[in-house]
Amino acid sequence: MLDYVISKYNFWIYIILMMIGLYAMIGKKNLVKKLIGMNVFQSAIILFYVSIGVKAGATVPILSGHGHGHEAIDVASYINPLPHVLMLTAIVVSIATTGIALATLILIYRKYNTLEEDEILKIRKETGA
Amino acid sequence: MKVIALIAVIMTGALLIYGVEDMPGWGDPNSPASSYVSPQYIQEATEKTATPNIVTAVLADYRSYDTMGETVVVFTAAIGCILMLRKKRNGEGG
Amino acid sequence: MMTKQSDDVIVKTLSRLLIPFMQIYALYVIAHGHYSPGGGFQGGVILGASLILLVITYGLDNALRKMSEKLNTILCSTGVFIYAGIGALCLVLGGNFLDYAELDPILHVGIAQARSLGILGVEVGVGITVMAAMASIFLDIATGGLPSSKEKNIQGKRA
Amino acid sequence: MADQFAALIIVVPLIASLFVPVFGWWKKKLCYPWVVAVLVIPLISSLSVLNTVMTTGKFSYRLGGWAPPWGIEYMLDHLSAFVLVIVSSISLIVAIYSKKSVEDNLPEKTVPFYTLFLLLVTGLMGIVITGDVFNLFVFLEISALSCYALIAIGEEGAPMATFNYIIIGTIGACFYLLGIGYLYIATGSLNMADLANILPDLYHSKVILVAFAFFTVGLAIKAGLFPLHTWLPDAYCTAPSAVSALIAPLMTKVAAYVMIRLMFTVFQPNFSVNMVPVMPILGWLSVMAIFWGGIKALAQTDLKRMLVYVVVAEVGYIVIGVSVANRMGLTGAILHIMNDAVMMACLFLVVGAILYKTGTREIHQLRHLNKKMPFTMAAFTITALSMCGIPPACGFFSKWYLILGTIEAGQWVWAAALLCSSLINAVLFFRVIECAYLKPMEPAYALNGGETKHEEIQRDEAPLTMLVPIVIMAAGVILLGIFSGKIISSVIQFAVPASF
Amino acid sequence: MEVTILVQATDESFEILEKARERSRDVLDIAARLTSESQSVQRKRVEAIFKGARQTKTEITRFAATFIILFGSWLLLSGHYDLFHISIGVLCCGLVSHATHDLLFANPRAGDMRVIVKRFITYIPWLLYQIVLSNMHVVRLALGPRNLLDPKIIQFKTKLESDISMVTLANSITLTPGTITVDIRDGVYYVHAVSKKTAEDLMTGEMEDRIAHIFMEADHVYVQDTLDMAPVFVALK
Amino acid sequence: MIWQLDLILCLFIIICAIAAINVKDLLAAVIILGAYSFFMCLLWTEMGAVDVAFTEASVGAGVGTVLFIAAVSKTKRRSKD
Amino acid sequence: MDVLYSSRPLWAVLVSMIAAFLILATGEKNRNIRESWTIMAALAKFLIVFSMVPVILQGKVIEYTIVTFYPGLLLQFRIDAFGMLFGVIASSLWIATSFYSIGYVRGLNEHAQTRYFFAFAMCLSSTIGIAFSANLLTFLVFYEILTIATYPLVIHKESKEGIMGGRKYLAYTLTAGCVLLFAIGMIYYMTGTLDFKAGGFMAGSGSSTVLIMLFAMLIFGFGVKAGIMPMHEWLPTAMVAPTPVSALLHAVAVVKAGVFGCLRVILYVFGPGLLHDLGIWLIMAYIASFTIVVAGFLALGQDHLKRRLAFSTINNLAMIVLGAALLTKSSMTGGIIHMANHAFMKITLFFCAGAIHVKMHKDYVSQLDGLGRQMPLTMGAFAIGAIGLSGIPPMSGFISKWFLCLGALEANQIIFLFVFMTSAMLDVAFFFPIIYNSFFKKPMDDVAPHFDEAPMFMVIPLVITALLSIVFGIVPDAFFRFFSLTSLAVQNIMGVG
Repeated sequence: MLDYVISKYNFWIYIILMMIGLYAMIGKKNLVKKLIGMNVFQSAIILFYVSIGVKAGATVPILSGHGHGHEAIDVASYINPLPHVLMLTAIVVSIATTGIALATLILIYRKYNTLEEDEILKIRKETGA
Repeated sequence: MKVIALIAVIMTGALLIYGVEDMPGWGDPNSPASSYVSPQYIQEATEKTATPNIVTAVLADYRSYDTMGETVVVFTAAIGCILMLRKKRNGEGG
Repeated sequence: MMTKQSDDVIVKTLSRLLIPFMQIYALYVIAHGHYSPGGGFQGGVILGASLILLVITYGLDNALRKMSEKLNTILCSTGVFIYAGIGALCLVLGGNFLDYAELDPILHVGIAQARSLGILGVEVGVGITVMAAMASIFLDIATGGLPSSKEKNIQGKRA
Repeated sequence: MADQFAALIIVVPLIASLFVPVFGWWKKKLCYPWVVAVLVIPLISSLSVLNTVMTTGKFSYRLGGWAPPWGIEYMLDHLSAFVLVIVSSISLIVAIYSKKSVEDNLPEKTVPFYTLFLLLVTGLMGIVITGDVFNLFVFLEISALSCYALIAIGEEGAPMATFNYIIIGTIGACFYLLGIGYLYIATGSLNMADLANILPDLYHSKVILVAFAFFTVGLAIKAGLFPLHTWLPDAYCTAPSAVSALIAPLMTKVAAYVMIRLMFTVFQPNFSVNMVPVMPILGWLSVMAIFWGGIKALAQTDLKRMLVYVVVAEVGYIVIGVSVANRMGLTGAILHIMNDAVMMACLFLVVGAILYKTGTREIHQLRHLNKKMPFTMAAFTITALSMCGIPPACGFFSKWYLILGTIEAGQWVWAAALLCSSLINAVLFFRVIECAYLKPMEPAYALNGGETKHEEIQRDEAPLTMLVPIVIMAAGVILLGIFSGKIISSVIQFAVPASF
Repeated sequence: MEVTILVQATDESFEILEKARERSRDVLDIAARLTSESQSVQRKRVEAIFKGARQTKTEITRFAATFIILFGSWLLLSGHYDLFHISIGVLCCGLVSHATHDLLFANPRAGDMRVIVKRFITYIPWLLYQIVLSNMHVVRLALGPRNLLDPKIIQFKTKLESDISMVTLANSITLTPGTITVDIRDGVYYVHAVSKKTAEDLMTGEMEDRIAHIFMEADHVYVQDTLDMAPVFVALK
Repeated sequence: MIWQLDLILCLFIIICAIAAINVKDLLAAVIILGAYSFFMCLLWTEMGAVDVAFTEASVGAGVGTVLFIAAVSKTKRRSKD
Repeated sequence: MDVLYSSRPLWAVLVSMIAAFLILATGEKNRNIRESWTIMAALAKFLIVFSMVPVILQGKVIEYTIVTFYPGLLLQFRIDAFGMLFGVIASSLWIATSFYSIGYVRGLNEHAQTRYFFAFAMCLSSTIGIAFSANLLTFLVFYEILTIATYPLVIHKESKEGIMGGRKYLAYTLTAGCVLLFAIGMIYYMTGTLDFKAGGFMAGSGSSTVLIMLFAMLIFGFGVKAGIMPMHEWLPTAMVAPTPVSALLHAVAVVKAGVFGCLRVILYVFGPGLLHDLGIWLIMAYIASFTIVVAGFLALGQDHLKRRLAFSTINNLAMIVLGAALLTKSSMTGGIIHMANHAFMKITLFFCAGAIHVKMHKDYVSQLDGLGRQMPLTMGAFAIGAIGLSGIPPMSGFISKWFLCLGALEANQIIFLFVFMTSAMLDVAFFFPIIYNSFFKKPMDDVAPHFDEAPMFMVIPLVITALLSIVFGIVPDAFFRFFSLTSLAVQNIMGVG
């Protein structure tokens, strides 16, 4: 059992991080906190993907010798590049989302002068909007 | 809200942990992810694209359509921020 | 606020000295994405960061003189256009979309090299877009999209 | 050359969107004609793709010329070509419509608005056309981001609605991403067709099960299925009219499309239906969606808000069609994707036109609208009838297949929900129609004398750029109903998985 | 004969120099006060940087200098020395130096680069030595009796003018253990010193003088330059 | 792969994540988020994903943090939870 | 059976739909042109429909497929004798109604006349569609169109009662539509076909419980429009509509469509044999009888003329259903022929009520004293219609009642004979006072009665329909060949069943 837990510890880490992020996204009332949670959440997923790519005993997927070598390339000695590629995209998406969300945040602050969800809801109820 | 969050989190977490059980071990070179599509990238990418950095080769050639999408995402975010926030700055508008 | 000129000599001077090196490093990252970690996106972010640094230290107005918002927006779309344009060029040359091998008839360097060049061109496009986009997003968020004078008025009213 | 049309579908609006800022720099007024002109090309391309698919069967388009599991490909079969045509035609119509609405509400923001409009269209079409699960995620995000920004510039309360949308939408997208990750770790592939080949051997793996669960939840969030719909009403309601006319018909439908795609193409129906208990859950959730949406809609006095809740209910329809998992039900679901897109587009266009002309959306303030805006109201009425399932408008036919599906599956309650929903819709829409056409406020009609007193009400119809799209959509509602047989026999029956 | 004339001339010039030095010291004092007193002067100078209100000649030299420095760093980074990469490097450096030549060499008073670089290099060992010294001092403080610790913020007015020299000073102070530059405001340094000795060391102004020497600034420029020139004249004599 | 380093990094990451969502001062939370990103990118480097790490360093720890700070400085710094 | 493929059914349906849109396009300004569309369409439609009668009488059917969705699932027209009968009734009466409507709306200077004529034309279009439907799906499609097309007519006055009536109407009919949709879906699922077949096609396709439930659903669905008793509530409320609308509702299109649907279900979907086996025919018959008797008594209590007529309609429709439910040859003949006869007589009555309303602004039975001398033609026609409905020879009502009674005897259910008898007595009881009062009582206000008829546009149609109901009493096969069509239909059904 312990072996099992230890052998996959990176997955546990990512699950814990994801849960922290998800909890912040749903449970926190402050909007900035929600966004922080969102970032944690997304990077946890990225961690998961990166973990997929790991190959024991392999090195970074950059071939030395300018790639003109005609000798057979040992696949086992290079880490799986595909998850990295995907995650580059995912990181970009996450920063773009954050940017849009922060812009929305400023619009919200301009309107309600607060960033606490419950206060905003109260204001909205009062104004009937 | 907090309770709902907690429930959602615990449910998701349980599901994730449930799924982990059948996953290949960490760093296993024979896992499907490492043995199905990616070996060919490692073997032929450098030769076919003259790019030793396989990540770059895959990013900008094999899956360049993805990367174009990614660029468009960034572009979208920029235009989105302009749309949401920007007012005319003295005589100069985006 | 973040878009006013900094009063701190140290920050200002250091950033003044740092920015050119940041930029050259960013360009290096873009150009050497083939051989080392990095590429258009990372380089673009660093370039964008250098612009952001400029805004933070020297103030919005000074920075805008260097890179107007209009130019910024247009650069942003230019980057994507370079990318999609290279793809469309392949389409025009008779191949599939983004099939850089089709660029060979123009470049005369062999298919692998053509692909390599295609990658480079694409990375440059990504870099430009990301740079302009990062700067633009930062500007919009940091100023709230308003001219600095107006922003001050609004802040005054709040208080 | 014909298959290069597939590339044009994405490339043209994308490149066109890049030129919008340039035009804005030069001359603002050029944006609108440019957008409209450009959106014609994807429509033509997707029609040609549909034609190719119909004549020669499904084909794929390799991007970058790389073979599928390594490169990305477009997957063009009956289903995607069909949805593509829907997306491109509705976006064209809404683009035509948007002129006055944008000039009126967002005069300063024309340029970024149209840029994002085109990007949103690009994103939606990219979702539909792609044959790669990760690529789908990227385009999902393009559409989502542009959608967030477009919604946020709406009326009072829009930013908060957008923020909620961003948070929940991101959770949805991330769940989808997580699903991809789980699939990838188990199979090593990202290509849909390839996955479909590999997966059957792995159906007993827990990883696949979890992946499926995350896909379902993520897409249910994106589609606004019942307990996960909370972002939807506020966001759609507060968005500017041209925007809600685009997203209300398309966003949820495209998510539903992805759901169908994943459940029946990537996973085999055999797995989705028999090996996981997801179908009944989805079905019951959609039943709740239908009732909840209907009841909430009944409680609204604001026309647009009412429609927004109807959207929630309509998502339930499609998902019911998916979850009965038989030929009839799925035919109904796919047909309803089209019908509902057309109907919702028409309704939201009408609401936008009413708002533009009268400045109100309150139902009880719509009196005499039949005199003021006869064509608009006629379009509204036709679509409303369609929503209630009155033939020959298209709503009837999709409902018919959905009910056949539920009957075949032996799900009586679901069938009852569908039937009740059309009754609820009838109440909803006839309430509006009564307000608009009749004069219920006036004292009881004297039995002995004809009414002679006529208030002279000037006709004050919406401008032509709004009216034409509305009329086209209303005509579409009828025509699609009349020709639904043709559509089913030539397209949809091939889009339904063969194993049904 | 000619030599005597030369010597006389030198003597005269020394006198003139002496006078000029005294006069210029007054003038520079006033100028420095003005500079430091008004923030607007500072701001104007920065604005001048961006307005690019300078002659073309300096523009070109500045561009060239930036280009060379940047290209040097490019070559250091790159590691690929084929024609293709070099030409890309040239292109990139050209672009960046076009965009930023007014940043790297912003100070209009910057003196001869060669001299500055040479002096800066000689400054570094001294600084290292100082760092070692004060390190030992701090170690003694840390291990020794507590009463030696006397943390306080001291402030002094600097005679340095250019921002680059001020920053160098500030960083040198910070690098030296026991002292940290908190802020520079209107030409006044606010430095946190950990003990009396470190404060006193700082107040001697040696470091400041040396830095002024490097950047050929303040009155120190003239004094030191004259002193530097003297051996030449003597030799000539 | 040095498991001690891994462990320490993971520990730091989790601590940072928890701290980031619990600190009441938003500016501090944002900075902690930056630190979180930074540790994350260290972890990734250590896993061999240099490109991803590089990107995360420039994006998550760099521009992302700056954007957050900009937004926080535009709005309220205190949070109730 | 010979099948003739022809697009004529489609044109018969389309002609009034096209007219409807022409009416809408012409608008309020050019009244004469607008109304000429109505009349032209009515005539054209009648001609098209009537031109097909000889073919049908030869025992052929005419078929036209609009569209096929899946095998067994298609929109199709197929005209058999039964459908033809209904088609002829509806299209012939539309001519009368259109003339009458023109007189009526002009006489009252009604508002929204364009909408009125538009909806009218749509109604007729869908009614013909219903008549010619080849299967349940097509039937349902046109049935729903009819529901909606009738709504603007019901609420025409836009008064509070009108709108309430409209709501009630929609609530009943749309619910019914939903139930139908479900039931039809079930049938498709169980049998894979929806085509009407003389004698039914449901036999053996499911357990008896399911079949009974389906039958109940279908009868509920169509019974709502047919006004079968627990579902009749909307019909009297809808009486606020203008009289020609009531005439159309009650005599021609809507309720007849309901009854037609019931008959289709009984005779062509389930079939006499199956119903007999299941034993629900008796229940059906009892329900119908209940409706007949209760509606009769309720009619007695109504002072409002049109409401009284409405209950009379409920009464008579139930009689038709009862005829079919008895499942004997004679009763079926009686039921089917009563559709035609009742249509002509009831439309006469409504026309009369309308004429009285237009001319005298009187709506209540108690106000009609002495009216016979003022409006002899109208009241004469009314008398003919009333006598006919009571089943007194030589009016056409006698023939249908005769067959119905025969059918009750054939079925060995004497109780239904009594039901028919009671019904006849009740008819007499609620119609004769009107006739008596109008002709033999002095008017309430002592104005000397003088000849003062309604406009000719209204009088001529009602006289014609009155005359026709006499003619059909004497020569049941006159003009429209109703009797031949009926016996052909019954032959088809019984021949198989």
